[in-house]
Amino acid sequence: MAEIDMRRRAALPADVVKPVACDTAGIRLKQVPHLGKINLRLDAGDGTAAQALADLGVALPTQANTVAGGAGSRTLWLGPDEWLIVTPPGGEAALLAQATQALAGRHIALTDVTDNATTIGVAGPQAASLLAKGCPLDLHPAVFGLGRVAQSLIGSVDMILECTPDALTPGERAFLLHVRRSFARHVWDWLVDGAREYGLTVEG
Amino acid sequence: MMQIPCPWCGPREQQEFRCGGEAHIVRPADPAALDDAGWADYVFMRRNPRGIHRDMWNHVHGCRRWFYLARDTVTDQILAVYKVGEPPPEVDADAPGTAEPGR
Amino acid sequence: MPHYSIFTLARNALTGHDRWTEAWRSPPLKPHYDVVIVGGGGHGLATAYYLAKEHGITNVAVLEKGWIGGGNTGRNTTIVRSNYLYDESAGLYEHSLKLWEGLTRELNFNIMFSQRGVMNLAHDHHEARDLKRRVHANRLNGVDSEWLDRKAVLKFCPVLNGDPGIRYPVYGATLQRRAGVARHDAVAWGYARGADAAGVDIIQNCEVTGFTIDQGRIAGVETTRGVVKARKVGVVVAGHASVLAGMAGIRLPIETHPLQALVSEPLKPILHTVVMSNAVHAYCSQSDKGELVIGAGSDLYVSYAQRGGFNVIEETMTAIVEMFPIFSRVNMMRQWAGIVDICPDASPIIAKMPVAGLYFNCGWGTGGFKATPGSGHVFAHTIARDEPHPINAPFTLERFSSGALVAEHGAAAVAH
Amino acid sequence: MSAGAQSFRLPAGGRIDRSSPVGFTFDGRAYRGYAGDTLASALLANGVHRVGRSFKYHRQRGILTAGAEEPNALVQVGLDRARTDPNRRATQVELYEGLEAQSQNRFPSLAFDLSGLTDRVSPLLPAGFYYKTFKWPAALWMTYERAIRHAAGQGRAPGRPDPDRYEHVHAHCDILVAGAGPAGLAAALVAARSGARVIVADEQAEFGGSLLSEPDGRQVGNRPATIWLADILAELSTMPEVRLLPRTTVFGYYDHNFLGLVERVTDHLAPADRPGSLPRQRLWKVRARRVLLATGAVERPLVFPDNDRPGILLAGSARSYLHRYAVAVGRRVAVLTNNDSAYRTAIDLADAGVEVPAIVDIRVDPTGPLVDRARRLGLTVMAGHTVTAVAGKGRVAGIAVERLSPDGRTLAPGVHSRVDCDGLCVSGGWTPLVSLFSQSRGRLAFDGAQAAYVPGTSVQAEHSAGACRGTQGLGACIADGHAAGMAAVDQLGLTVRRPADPAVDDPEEGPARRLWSLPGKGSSGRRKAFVDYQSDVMDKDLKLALREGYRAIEHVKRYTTAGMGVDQGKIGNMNVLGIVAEATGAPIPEVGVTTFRPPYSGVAMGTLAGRAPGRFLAPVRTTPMHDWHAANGAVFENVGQWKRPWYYRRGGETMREAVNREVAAARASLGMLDATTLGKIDVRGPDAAEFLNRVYTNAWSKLGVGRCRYGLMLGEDGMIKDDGVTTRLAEDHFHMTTTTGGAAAVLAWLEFWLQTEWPDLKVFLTSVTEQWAVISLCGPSSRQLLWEISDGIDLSAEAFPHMAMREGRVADIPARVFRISFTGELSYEVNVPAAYGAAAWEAIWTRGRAFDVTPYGTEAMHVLRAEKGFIIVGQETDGTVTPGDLGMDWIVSKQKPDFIGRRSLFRADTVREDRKQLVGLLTESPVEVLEEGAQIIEEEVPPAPPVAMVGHVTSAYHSPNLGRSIALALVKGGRAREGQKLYVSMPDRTIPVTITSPVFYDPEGARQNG
Ligand SMILES: Cc1cc2nc3c(=O)[nH]c(=O)nc-3n(C[C@H](O)[C@H](O)[C@H](O)COP(=O)(O)OP(=O)(O)OC[C@H]3O[C@@H](n4cnc5c(N)ncnc54)[C@H](O)[C@@H]3O)c2cc1C
Ligand SMILES: NC(=O)c1ccc[n+]([C@@H]2O[C@H](COP(=O)([O-])OP(=O)(O)OC[C@H]3O[C@@H](n4cnc5c(N)ncnc54)[C@H](O)[C@@H]3O)[C@@H](O)[C@H]2O)c1
Ligand SMILES: Cc1cc2nc3c(=O)[nH]c(=O)nc-3n(C[C@H](O)[C@H](O)[C@H](O)COP(=O)(O)O)c2cc1C
Ligand SMILES: [Zn+2]
Repeated sequence: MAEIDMRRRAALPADVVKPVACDTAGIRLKQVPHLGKINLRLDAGDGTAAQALADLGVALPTQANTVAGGAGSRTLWLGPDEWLIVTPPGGEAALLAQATQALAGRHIALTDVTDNATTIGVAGPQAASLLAKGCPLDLHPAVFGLGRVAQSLIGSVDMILECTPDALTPGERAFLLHVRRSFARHVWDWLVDGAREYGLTVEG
Repeated sequence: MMQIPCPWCGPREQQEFRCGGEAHIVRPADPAALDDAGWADYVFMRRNPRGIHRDMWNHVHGCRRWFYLARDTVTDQILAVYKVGEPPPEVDADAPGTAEPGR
Repeated sequence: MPHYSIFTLARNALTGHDRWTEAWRSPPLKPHYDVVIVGGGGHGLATAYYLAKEHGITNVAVLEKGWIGGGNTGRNTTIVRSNYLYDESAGLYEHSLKLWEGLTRELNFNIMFSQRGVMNLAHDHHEARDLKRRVHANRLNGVDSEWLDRKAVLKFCPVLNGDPGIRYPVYGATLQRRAGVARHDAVAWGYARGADAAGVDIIQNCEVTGFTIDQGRIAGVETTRGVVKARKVGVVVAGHASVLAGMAGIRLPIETHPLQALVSEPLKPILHTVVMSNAVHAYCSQSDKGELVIGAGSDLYVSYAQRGGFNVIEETMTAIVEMFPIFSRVNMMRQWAGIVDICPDASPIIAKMPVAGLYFNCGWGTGGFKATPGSGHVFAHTIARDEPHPINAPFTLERFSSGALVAEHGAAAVAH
Repeated sequence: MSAGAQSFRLPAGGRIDRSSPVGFTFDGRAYRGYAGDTLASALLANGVHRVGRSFKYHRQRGILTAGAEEPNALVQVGLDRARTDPNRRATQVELYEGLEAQSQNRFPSLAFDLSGLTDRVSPLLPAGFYYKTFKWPAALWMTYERAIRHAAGQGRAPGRPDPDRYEHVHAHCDILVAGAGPAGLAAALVAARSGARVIVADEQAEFGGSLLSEPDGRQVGNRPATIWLADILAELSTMPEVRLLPRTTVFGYYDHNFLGLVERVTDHLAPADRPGSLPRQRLWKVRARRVLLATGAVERPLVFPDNDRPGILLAGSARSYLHRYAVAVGRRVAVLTNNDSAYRTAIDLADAGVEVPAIVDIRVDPTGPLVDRARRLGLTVMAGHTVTAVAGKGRVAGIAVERLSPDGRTLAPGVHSRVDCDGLCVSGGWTPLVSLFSQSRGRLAFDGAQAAYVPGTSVQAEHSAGACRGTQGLGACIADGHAAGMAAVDQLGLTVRRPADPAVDDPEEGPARRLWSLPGKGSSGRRKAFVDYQSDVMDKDLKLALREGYRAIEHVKRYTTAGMGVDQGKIGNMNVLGIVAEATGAPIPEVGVTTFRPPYSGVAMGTLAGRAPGRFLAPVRTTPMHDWHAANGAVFENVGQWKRPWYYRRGGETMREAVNREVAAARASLGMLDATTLGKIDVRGPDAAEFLNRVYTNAWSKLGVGRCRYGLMLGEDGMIKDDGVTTRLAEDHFHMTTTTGGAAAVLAWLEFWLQTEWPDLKVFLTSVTEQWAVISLCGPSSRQLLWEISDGIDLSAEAFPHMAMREGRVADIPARVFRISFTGELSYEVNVPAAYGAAAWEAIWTRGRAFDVTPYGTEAMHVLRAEKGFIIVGQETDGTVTPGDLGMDWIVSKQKPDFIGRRSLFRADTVREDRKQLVGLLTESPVEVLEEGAQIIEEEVPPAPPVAMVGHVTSAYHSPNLGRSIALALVKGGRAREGQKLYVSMPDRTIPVTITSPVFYDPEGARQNG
């Protein structure tokens, strides 16, 4: 993993993401700052492009609202010709360069959007209930289970919602909300406020 | 409030979409050749039917794709959904439409 | 027609109110009229009234597909004002407002026009700039209008949220004191009664299904109750304008959208003026019966369903609770929708059509109730003389070709 | 009777918890009830019937029902100024310790109400009286109106903002069951066993519906009804896919099976026991694949003189009070009915030891098992009789009973008997609750036998079951629930075994007699027989409306206001239809029905608003440098949802002083502005330049790589939509900027053109608005500063000219630097990845101190650009302005055959010479700053209105650089008027102004190009 330049600041400052502990918390919130993000636009029918990306370890999900890939980078389906490649922090630059080269000559757009959005993690037994307060998606596990992603709303704010395994409780779901940077504070405050009835842990 | 079947993402709540008005209004190939009235017909005049309307919708808070609906403006039942470039399907106003939301 | 007054009311009380006669007749449909008015909303009925009263044309029928006043006239939030930006609109709405001021007595029917003032809120200096532009224009056009600063606004309407720390705090407002609200149904009934007394036939449950056009000239209308001949036909059907225009082969720049409104349960008097806000997007007054009458937004898709989406209600309630936090625990009692005919420039069309003898009055969108008397008055003139009154001359269909729009989006932004 | 006596409470039975006594007050008096009571049942237990005054005539009113349909017993609950709820139905308010309730619409007290006089003059106040009077003198109308308003209305709005919290939640399910009576529960059981995702909602505290009002002996199958109920609830509550929502009203059935539910989470708890973490109420926004309506039926009153007296209750409700709450509604209770169901009440009352002096049955010859049972109990059945008068204004003291003529329209001659009683139970039959069905757009069918509307053809994916479908009898309702559940499950493609329908003993009921309005004695003027209690509408009002030509049922409703009260006609509407039909001689179905609309019953506006008002009204968007601004004196302004520094206040400066300082500094040495909020779109693809050609008015093909160009976008109507600078990053790659407010709309609009009109163009758009933080450096020292802190950029004027872009490092951060200027100064916009925004800003700030760097806000930016005559979209433009109007013909390509909006520029009106054009204005006095929005006229002394206006002021500032005020304006034929004198009209004076060029400062552009 590349070093993160200390001058880079997370969208949510430390005085907002103050650690809070609660033994019976229904909700665990955290900020996941600086995830690398590359927006990819590409004709979905271009199989050779998919192969070229696969050679770089980038999987390209073609099924709507799914995520492919894993530890290195994962790719979120955003639309029929649009994906979001998410890398560990600092991983975006190298991948962007490689991918640009691998896809050279094609009509594509690879855009570094690492700083365009930040990511908020929502976990805990009441995570789906909390999201349901502002998200119109059906979050039932049979509908929105592991490996699912959707672009939707949280309150009045756009988000990309990803379902991931809960790091603490094996077998449970957790969620990642990718929201645009300028909205992060609003969404965070909204989540904290909405978590009141469930009890809240904030992971620093 | 409608539930709109995005042809890419599946059925989603209406809040995620924005309506773009009447579909299939073709931009004149040579606007300069039109008189003022002909141009106004393109810019301003609308069918605005009571009955089956084909309108454009954008999944603004989702996949950002534009697509088309055939919708009965009397009942707001959605009779067909299709993508840009697909031929507009024939629809029947008496079809059951979207009485039952999908998942 | 029985005269209405406290004396006739008292006299009738003695006989158990058994002797009142009908406010308007239900005559049989005649095969021929000089003028047929399609649409028995406020505008259509007012048109018929003024045709008879001002132009001596009494062989007139108003054809209404349902019951009179059942369209937007019966569904609106009844705000009446004339503080529009452009000269053309100010002329039209002020003409109307002057008629409102004498209407109860003119019609001998209390339309309960309550000049309690209408405030348009500004929440920052950008909004203030646009609103002040309107105030200045109003003054020069002879329309009463004033600017209130924040303090004056909160004094005039103390139940408003005066917290300076909120997202969109009150910055100032325009106030038109002569503006207010009226009893919507009474307007339709009062005009119907007046028109009927002058000889106009009001025919309900009679839907116009087509026009008879003879060599480019109107000859009559087809209806669900048979064909009716007429040399002139005036169409005032609001949300259905495009449908009727289509029957005559005319295309209009109009889209029909649901516009919703709601009322709360009745409260003792608490809100004494009309408050509108663009930024927070809602408007509110209190009816004489005590309900808060609240205007919601319009849905952005074409619909004739008279329903609209629940999300609009949610947004409106958010706005109302933000502006009036003390109304939070008050119950909504009923919500409904009308379907409004929206023109691209938020101004109406009151004009001759390409078919001789055919006249359309439409495009009032979210704000035509206030125009009812003025619109009927100038439309009657247009029909009687076959030429527009100077006041409605700018409101042609041709303006969409020439580009001479009357862009009142700013003055009409929140529905009203 | 002493407070706390509960002297009408039966010694045993009921579902109340006698071990939990609860104290409460009504109109200041203390009473006691039990947990499990409603306010209504507790008041009745204490013998209190009179609880309110009616809307129009201020008549004393009591408790009529036991549920949501209650039209009379509206009370104000909670006396706290902030937490007080108007118009709450006492029948639905659950009792809690310390509850304070008050009667409404009376002054000074419930017993003595000054407005009670209106009842005496009621002959003067028939339906619609106000249309006929208050017309003279016109000037007094507003005074009359005030009096009308004060007499009307009911409860009082709180005096202070609502401190409570409301939540919204989205929910999705396979089957939503509305109503948990026997039918709903039977259906829910089937649905749940199929594995479907089920939500069951009932507005009451306890599930069970009418079963809760059945006597102890009631059996379902081989079990007591209570056990049957408990078993089902036990099974449902263990199923993971089933959500049970008590205290939850399904209030609205909208399109595509979307339903609104309101859950009352803490209302039933004493204020001290309400957990602060919980919302007061929760709005459930449910999307259901199938909906199962099992909302039951409500009883109808009969329309007879004085039918609104306190002490008169609906028969079924009296039975609820008896069995569910163990309350007798009187000691001597008579019954008036047109059907058999009220006999149950008579029988059960008698069984409970209440005296039942008479069952007045308007039917001539009632027969059947229930009638027989009553007779066997020795109850007097007065067949063919009716009640013609009720004694006792505050509480029934007796009734006058007379024989009906054979046709029931008049009274038969004969003796009139008086029956002493302190209560009267009435039944006019049952009305299925079809509100939700009808809201769903389903078409109603008229059931002649029950004289009621029942669900006919469904339109949405919905089923009705039980009493709301007109099904009678408990056993039949349960079977109906099973059947509807099976049908719903089947439609979902699931399977389940149908439970056996339990055997239930439902005595057969004979036919009812329909007399919509019962005759009385005396003059019709004094007779008061109410149809709609809530709106104080009498049968004679309906007839008056018909007589006056208000014949359409919608006219009858609006003229009389029948059905327009808080209960929305639940109680009265069917009687209205019957009376209108009878009066007009038309069959009921021809009369039609008025439209059912949401909500089924009132929903607090705060619940509908949820958490959105206040803090979460609209997102506050901030830039990465926001905290620095806040710490350094910034005063913010709203620009769209963004907060932008408006100006930075130093020490005790006024805004004017601060702005002057910032403006001067930006031209004297160095200013820095946070320009992050501008919209930014990455445009990529081989057809990118062609795309820009089509959406901008000017030409883009020849723009060199690394060069920037200003562009205007028009709508198809030819009017300016947005503007911004776009830069060519590579042959096929552009970086576009938009206005802050227009960012999202422009992107959506561009996507629209690409996707629907020009899908053949190979262009991809990606929003990068927030990827970049932007710091605008402005002033003669900006180059020097950049030179000091940047790497890899040749800043010389030749290598890096105006309208060019270079990449390099600034403060050792990767950056794109655009040499563009919105101020007319030498100026650079430094773009760095947003995470570096704060670091870059701070670095520039630190290094800039040597150049006396001054952060400036949007106000200074506006002054600077106005000095240069640069426009702001939305300030100089308002959707009616073309490029030509702004004197910007230079940006409209003459070569390109087409671009969006081009054709509109050649219309008759857009080519007029006298259109409003952008000009500058100078006042005579240099210190006079014009008011933005002020109108411009030609006369120094304005004539009487209407005064011709030739233009208006769009921008006006004090310009410290020019040492005077400046203004921009749109003036008719303005360009040809340069040098002319015009007048700005203010309320109290006119201000002479001279028309000038809109460019006040450095017209040659030497400073920005240098
Ligand atoms: C929720 C809402 C709030 C509003 N608030 C305000 C406000 O506060 N202030 C304001 O000034 N305006 C307001 N308006 C707008 C205002 O209601 C309308 O502009 C105005 O009432 C239109 O009157 P009308 O007579 O033209 O139309 P309508 O009253 O709609 O009358 C048209 C009539 O034509 C009939 N018709 C249609 N087709 C046919 C046919 N084929 N044959 C025969 N008859 C036909 C219809 O049945 C209808 O009765 C509001 C509108 C709504 C819906
Ligand atoms: N003639 C009579 O005596 C008579 C008449 C009608 C019904 N009944 C009896 O009543 C029973 C009917 O059973 P059922 O299950 O059909 O009805 P029910 O009245 O037992 O249950 C309906 C339930 O729906 C709830 N409800 C109504 N509207 C609601 C809404 N909008 N949101 C949430 N909850 C709502 C009510 O609170 C109630 O609990 C049968 O036993 C029947 O015999 C008897
Ligand atoms: C100004 C105004 C006030 C209203 N007040 C009430 C009211 O007090 N009670 C009520 O039930 N409906 C009220 N309504 C709504 C009507 O009942 C009805 O919903 C509306 O006219 C639309 O008709 P529809 O719902 O029958 O389609 C009011 C409507 C308007 C326009
Ligand atoms: Zn989509």
